[in-house]
Amino acid sequence: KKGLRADLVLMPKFLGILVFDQANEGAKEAHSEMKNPGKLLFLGPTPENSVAGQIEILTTATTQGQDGIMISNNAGDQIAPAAKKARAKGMTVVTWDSPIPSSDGEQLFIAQVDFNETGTVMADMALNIIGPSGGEFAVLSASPDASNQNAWNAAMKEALKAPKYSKIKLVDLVYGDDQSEKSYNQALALLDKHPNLKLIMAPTTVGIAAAAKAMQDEGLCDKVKVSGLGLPAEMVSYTMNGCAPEFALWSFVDLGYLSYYATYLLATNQIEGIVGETFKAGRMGYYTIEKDPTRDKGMRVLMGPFTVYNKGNVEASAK
Amino acid sequence: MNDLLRKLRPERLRELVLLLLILVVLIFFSTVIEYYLNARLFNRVSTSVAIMGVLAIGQTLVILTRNIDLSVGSMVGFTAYFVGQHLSQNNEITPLVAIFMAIGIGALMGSFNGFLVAFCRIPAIIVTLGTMALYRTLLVEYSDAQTVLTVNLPKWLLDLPRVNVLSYERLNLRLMVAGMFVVVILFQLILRNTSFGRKLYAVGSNPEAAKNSGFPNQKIIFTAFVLCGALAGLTGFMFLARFGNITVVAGSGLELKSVAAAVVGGVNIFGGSGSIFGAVLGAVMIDLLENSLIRWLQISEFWRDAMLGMLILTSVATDSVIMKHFRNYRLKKTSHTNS
Amino acid sequence: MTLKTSNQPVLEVLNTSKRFDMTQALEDVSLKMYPGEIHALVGENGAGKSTLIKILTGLQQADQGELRLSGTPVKISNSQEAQAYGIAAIYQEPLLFPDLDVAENIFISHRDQGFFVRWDKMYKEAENILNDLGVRIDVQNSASGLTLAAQQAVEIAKAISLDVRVLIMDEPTASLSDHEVKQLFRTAKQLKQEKNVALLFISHRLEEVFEIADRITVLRDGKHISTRPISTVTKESLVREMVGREVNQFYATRKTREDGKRICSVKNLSKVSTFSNISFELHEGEILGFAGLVGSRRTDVGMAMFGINPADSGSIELEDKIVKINSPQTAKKLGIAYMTEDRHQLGLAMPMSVTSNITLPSLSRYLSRFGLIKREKEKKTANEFKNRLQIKTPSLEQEVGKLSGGNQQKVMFSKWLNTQPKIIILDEPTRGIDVGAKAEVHSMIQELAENGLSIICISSDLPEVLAMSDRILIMREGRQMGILASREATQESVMSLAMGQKMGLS
Amino acid sequence: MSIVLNKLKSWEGFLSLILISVILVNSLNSESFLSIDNQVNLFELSIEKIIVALIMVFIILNAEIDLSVASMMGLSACTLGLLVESGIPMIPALGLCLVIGAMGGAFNGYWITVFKLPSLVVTLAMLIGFRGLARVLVEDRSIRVFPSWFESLGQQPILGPIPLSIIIFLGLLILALIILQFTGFGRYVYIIGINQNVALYSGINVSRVKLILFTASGFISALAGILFAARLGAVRGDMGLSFELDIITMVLLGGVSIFGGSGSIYGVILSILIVLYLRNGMSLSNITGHVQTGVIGVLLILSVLIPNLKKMIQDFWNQRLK
Ligand SMILES: Nc1ncnc2c1ncn2[C@@H]1O[C@H](COP(=O)(O)OP(=O)(O)OP(=O)(O)O)[C@@H](O)[C@H]1O
Ligand SMILES: Nc1ncnc2c1ncn2[C@@H]1O[C@H](COP(=O)(O)OP(=O)(O)OP(=O)(O)O)[C@@H](O)[C@H]1O
Ligand SMILES: [Mg+2]
Ligand SMILES: [Mg+2]
Repeated sequence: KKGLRADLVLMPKFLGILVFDQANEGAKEAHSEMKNPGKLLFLGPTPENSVAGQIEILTTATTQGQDGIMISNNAGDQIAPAAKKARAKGMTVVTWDSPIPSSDGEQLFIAQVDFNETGTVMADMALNIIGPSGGEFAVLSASPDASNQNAWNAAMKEALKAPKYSKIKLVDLVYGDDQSEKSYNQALALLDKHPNLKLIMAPTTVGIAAAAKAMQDEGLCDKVKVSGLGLPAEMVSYTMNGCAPEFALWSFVDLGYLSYYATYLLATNQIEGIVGETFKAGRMGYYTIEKDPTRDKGMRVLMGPFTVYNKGNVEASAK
Repeated sequence: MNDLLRKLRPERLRELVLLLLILVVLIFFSTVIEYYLNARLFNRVSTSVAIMGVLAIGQTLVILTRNIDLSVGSMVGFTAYFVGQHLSQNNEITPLVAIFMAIGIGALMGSFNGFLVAFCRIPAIIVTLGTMALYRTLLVEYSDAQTVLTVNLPKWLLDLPRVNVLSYERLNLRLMVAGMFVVVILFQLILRNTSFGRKLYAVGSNPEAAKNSGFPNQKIIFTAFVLCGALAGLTGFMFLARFGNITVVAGSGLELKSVAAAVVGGVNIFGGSGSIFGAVLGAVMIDLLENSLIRWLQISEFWRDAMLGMLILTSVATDSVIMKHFRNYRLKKTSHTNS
Repeated sequence: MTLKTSNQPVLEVLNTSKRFDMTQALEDVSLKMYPGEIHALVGENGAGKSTLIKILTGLQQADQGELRLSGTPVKISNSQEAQAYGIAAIYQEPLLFPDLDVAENIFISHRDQGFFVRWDKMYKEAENILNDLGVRIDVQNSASGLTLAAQQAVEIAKAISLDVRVLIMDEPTASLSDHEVKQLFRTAKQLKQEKNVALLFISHRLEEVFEIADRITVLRDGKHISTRPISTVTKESLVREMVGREVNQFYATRKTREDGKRICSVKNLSKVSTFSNISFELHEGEILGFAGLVGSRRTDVGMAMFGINPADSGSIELEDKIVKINSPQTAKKLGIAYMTEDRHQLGLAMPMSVTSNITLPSLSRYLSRFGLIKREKEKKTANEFKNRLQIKTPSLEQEVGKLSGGNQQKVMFSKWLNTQPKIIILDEPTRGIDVGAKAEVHSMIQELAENGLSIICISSDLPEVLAMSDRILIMREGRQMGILASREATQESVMSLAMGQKMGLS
Repeated sequence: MSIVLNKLKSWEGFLSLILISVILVNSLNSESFLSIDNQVNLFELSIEKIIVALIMVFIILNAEIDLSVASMMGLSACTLGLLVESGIPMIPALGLCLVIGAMGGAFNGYWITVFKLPSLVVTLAMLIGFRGLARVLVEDRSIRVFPSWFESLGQQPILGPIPLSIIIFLGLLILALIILQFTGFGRYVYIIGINQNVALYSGINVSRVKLILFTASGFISALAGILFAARLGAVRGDMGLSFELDIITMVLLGGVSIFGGSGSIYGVILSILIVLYLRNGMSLSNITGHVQTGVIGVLLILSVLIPNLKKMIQDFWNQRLK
């Protein structure tokens, strides 16, 4: 049912990252589709103040009496008390992109992809690029505090145990804090540490671009490849010149769109948010709420799937 | 011998001590890290020092006048973004124009800092804490939180970090590093041998005396901030060339790093003493430690920062202890010749 | 001495007044300075001398009045302008650049220095100027370690190296000893005769005034009292005009007294490259003078005994017990007080009130059980000292920095007397104190000694040391040249030791 | 002293004026602003910062600085998490954390007083160092092991609507006021800030005062870290990241001179209120992110600029008149 009023807030990890703006686009699209007379706000903290800022925004939203909030959580379980308070005040709390690990205070998590699947996708890409003869690779992650990153890395390590990956070896895991310069330096350091490195896997859009630039600057694109999760617009040149032959991502526009639908329906009491419930999310079709298999507790809606980008499709998507 | 000692001014001495400590660090790490001492280490450290070094020089100018500039990180970010933005929209802009654009914007922001500090008499730490936030806000507002993409930048800029001036086997002297050397020598000359440079020291050493001597304190401090801003602008340009992707967090954290470099390099945080060479050596020291720790396999990712903090502390402490003894020794030796 | 007073004064101050919120520092003062003349300005502490000078050099602005340079009215709003007009000044408190070396300190404010610094030339010229002044300082060392006297010497060098028409010196001799004073006067006379400079000279040492001045102006309480040629003035009339009453400004001769109990005995005290083998005894109620030229390291001995820069070898015995003094706290506990010569940098917390400064070293006596300060008790003490030492201040809450130099000195005195020490080391105790107050300080020191306090009095004012001390220790370049009892000490005998004739210990 | 007091009064008067206007604008802008809930919340959200700001006043008055406070908060919180996780009972674990905080502070103080290194350098190094240790302790985990009484202590009100942390803050505030205004120690803090050499030459144990201050700073930071852990119920390596600048901003805005020796707690209370209310007001009007920091930055500059304005204009005219 359209036209019901619900004031909603979309909160990214922090402001100033392209993918979150894309998510906002998707949410706005859904907002106008639903003819919601309420407001949709896009509020986020600064990168330096991400954790405390997210908690503050959530608390203020509670005070303001917003009807629902969508959180891409960067504060781990530390946001749980504030989320619980918000729930107690009758607010709808949905997470997207990155969940609350313990799921305390969260009603629903909109998962972009299956976190275990992310592990497999990364492992597959690694195998693809390194080739059957095998070799060493390293992970350049965002920050040790991002729960989605940690989950993916863990999932990949799990996936690598399968026999078909026996020849490729994960030798290091470093963090670039989602800062270009730090990621760049870390990528260079990986080369020095591991002279036989064949691949840098960066499951972060900032990290992958920085690593690709670093390899290009050092003229090492033939020797060390880059892969991971990246934005086509940022990666197109590296894919075309062979620095980053293959990488993956999902659509953040769609993620924002889906998150909005789920949150709006919950906030207007059109769905209850229980396991097994199915709802229609506009142009994206039907989704079902399920128990989140990647966490002990909590429910999720799985968006999926991955798009894997390579020379064939990257230019079209970069537009 | 005594004559030599007499010539060895305290600031020269400190530079020597620092050089010595850097050597110690090199030797230590070469024993614990395989293939440590090679051309790659030099290339790596020199390129990243090129960026930090230029910024540390700017910071030094300001610290010498008994002030501090905490907004340098935001200035670097803003210029990198601004110039990047313009270059991606218009690939025709020539390198020289781009560099001057960067320096000009930096100088503009620096002059705002300088105006508030020198003419409005607001303590520098307050002004620059404020403008640190302000410039970053401007950046976010200006950029609308979008990213400058490497793809859109002109080719000459992307190739810039790879350009060598000199090459010996695999040892490369990159253009950016050479650029830094030019800046270092220029400012060392200015500080040591021009009356403007000496007045910079004087103002920081004793502002009241400088006023009594009729120096234009305000103009000197203002100039220091403008120069610092201009150098931050230049750093921003180098930053853009090196990292390509510029987001709204670009350069944050550089303010403390540049202060650390200056101070490790023996620039007195209370103004009046220190040298450009020292500041650059400080930048080398910190960068070398960081680079080496990253490469040290025994040190996990998590131990690195803890080690870095301790190493900075011990190097500064060692430096100060050695300096104290040296200074006493020098005093003793030279005073003997006197009496 | 011929007075070649040309009819055109080079600098005139007309009807100038200046008020600080509670004090009328200057009231309708006029003064004329002629080229080739040394003009002395005298007056009690707080009479307004320094204020007048600051107005001349643009450091402070007069409330009303006029300045004329060679007859034309000018406005001087900062010292750069003053310099441009050829007016240079040495202020009462030396203000150097501690991080720059001595030579730079001398030359940095030269307007003709040019764009590039010529280091070699600068070092050579600096050495020459200092040699002319009879001071030996390494011009390539930084100015940070210099004693007050050396700083003063550098200030003088700086001022005379400038090409000036008017040179103003605010108590330049306050911390200089005879030797340097002679050199300074020689230079001053040279400037006067050869370059036709007008000099304004301020001093509390009247002998000096009579030695050098051509004319003399007296200020009292901010008012102009008189200006006369020196030949028409006598010491008595001058003092009367300054103080407004009769003062016995001659040193009360020290009563000879039997030796009291031995309080302290110092044996072979040495500090590497500073001083060596200093040995003396100090008795109850005794005044031990320390004489010597500038830089003879008397201050260093004082600081070593107070634990600031402890000696490396030798021993100090207090009441027959060997003590180790390695911090001022220990010294204070042992009953030693040290009053520094540099009240600006080391002596007083200038923005704090008179009261807080007086109680600072003995604050623990004013604390209640929970560490709270007993304000009433504090105020009472401060008031006692204000009356006893006649400190001139509008209120006890006044910032010390706003008192005149002499009154600041009195506050510093109070601060240490209030710790009720057994031994007090006075470093240049009458530095910058006017005649009236000086007599008071002297009788106060005598009285303290009479009451059993042992006093070490470091002073560059030779007549003062001679008159006050029971015995005099003479130092030269860190070595002890001898100890003279007061009856054998004369100006000549002390001077010859200080200049380098060694004699056996007496 | 009366002149000093007058000056302070006018500075604080000025701050009060800003504060009143902020409150007015806020309450007109949003009805929820004045609600007790919001008032408690806005304090609680920054309680750790403002507790540390109290000790920072002492440090800055002393002409020193402590940049390592936020890292110490993180370190103590992580230590607590790790200790509790490894089965040590809550109370001894808390005690141990406070001891570690004090020791960390004393460690800073040691380098500053014994080696005479500038505090900016020492605490800058430990800003990196303590944070590094916190990371070493918990690596990339988030530890969530606290007993429920501890969490509710951090989250639930215990006195009317007021939670424990605010009560602790008020207690510390009163203590700080008394120490600074009425005790000998407070006087020493000021004098050392004005001129350390004068204090030294007066036989005051300057090193001891500094050592006490830095130890206290470590201790209070650890306490703040513990309260932070209780409020959030979980600890991670990045807790309190970059809080130090906010804390120092509050102190400076309160009129404490960065060169030491002048300023008062009253001004800092006002500035804390201004910053918190301003942030809250902006959040309630949905202004977040960099704009918020930008506004605080501008405020910081303006607050010092406006009192200087009169003198500046005079100077300008003097220059012109010549
Ligand atoms: N900045 C100031 N604020 C308030 N009062 C001041 C200030 N400077 C000087 N005074 C007062 O003005 C009067 C004159 O001071 P001034 O320094 O000119 O005396 P002086 O003659 O140089 O004394 P001395 O011989 O002790 O140096 C004194 O009462 C002093 O307390
Ligand atoms: N010829 C000199 N003239 C002036 N200062 C000197 C000279 N030689 C050394 N000095 C400085 O004086 C210091 C030692 O003097 P110290 O203060 O111990 O002696 P003093 O007899 O008390 O001298 P003063 O009269 O200057 O107080 C040295 O540290 C040095 O910087
Ligand atoms: Mg005077
Ligand atoms: Mg002396």
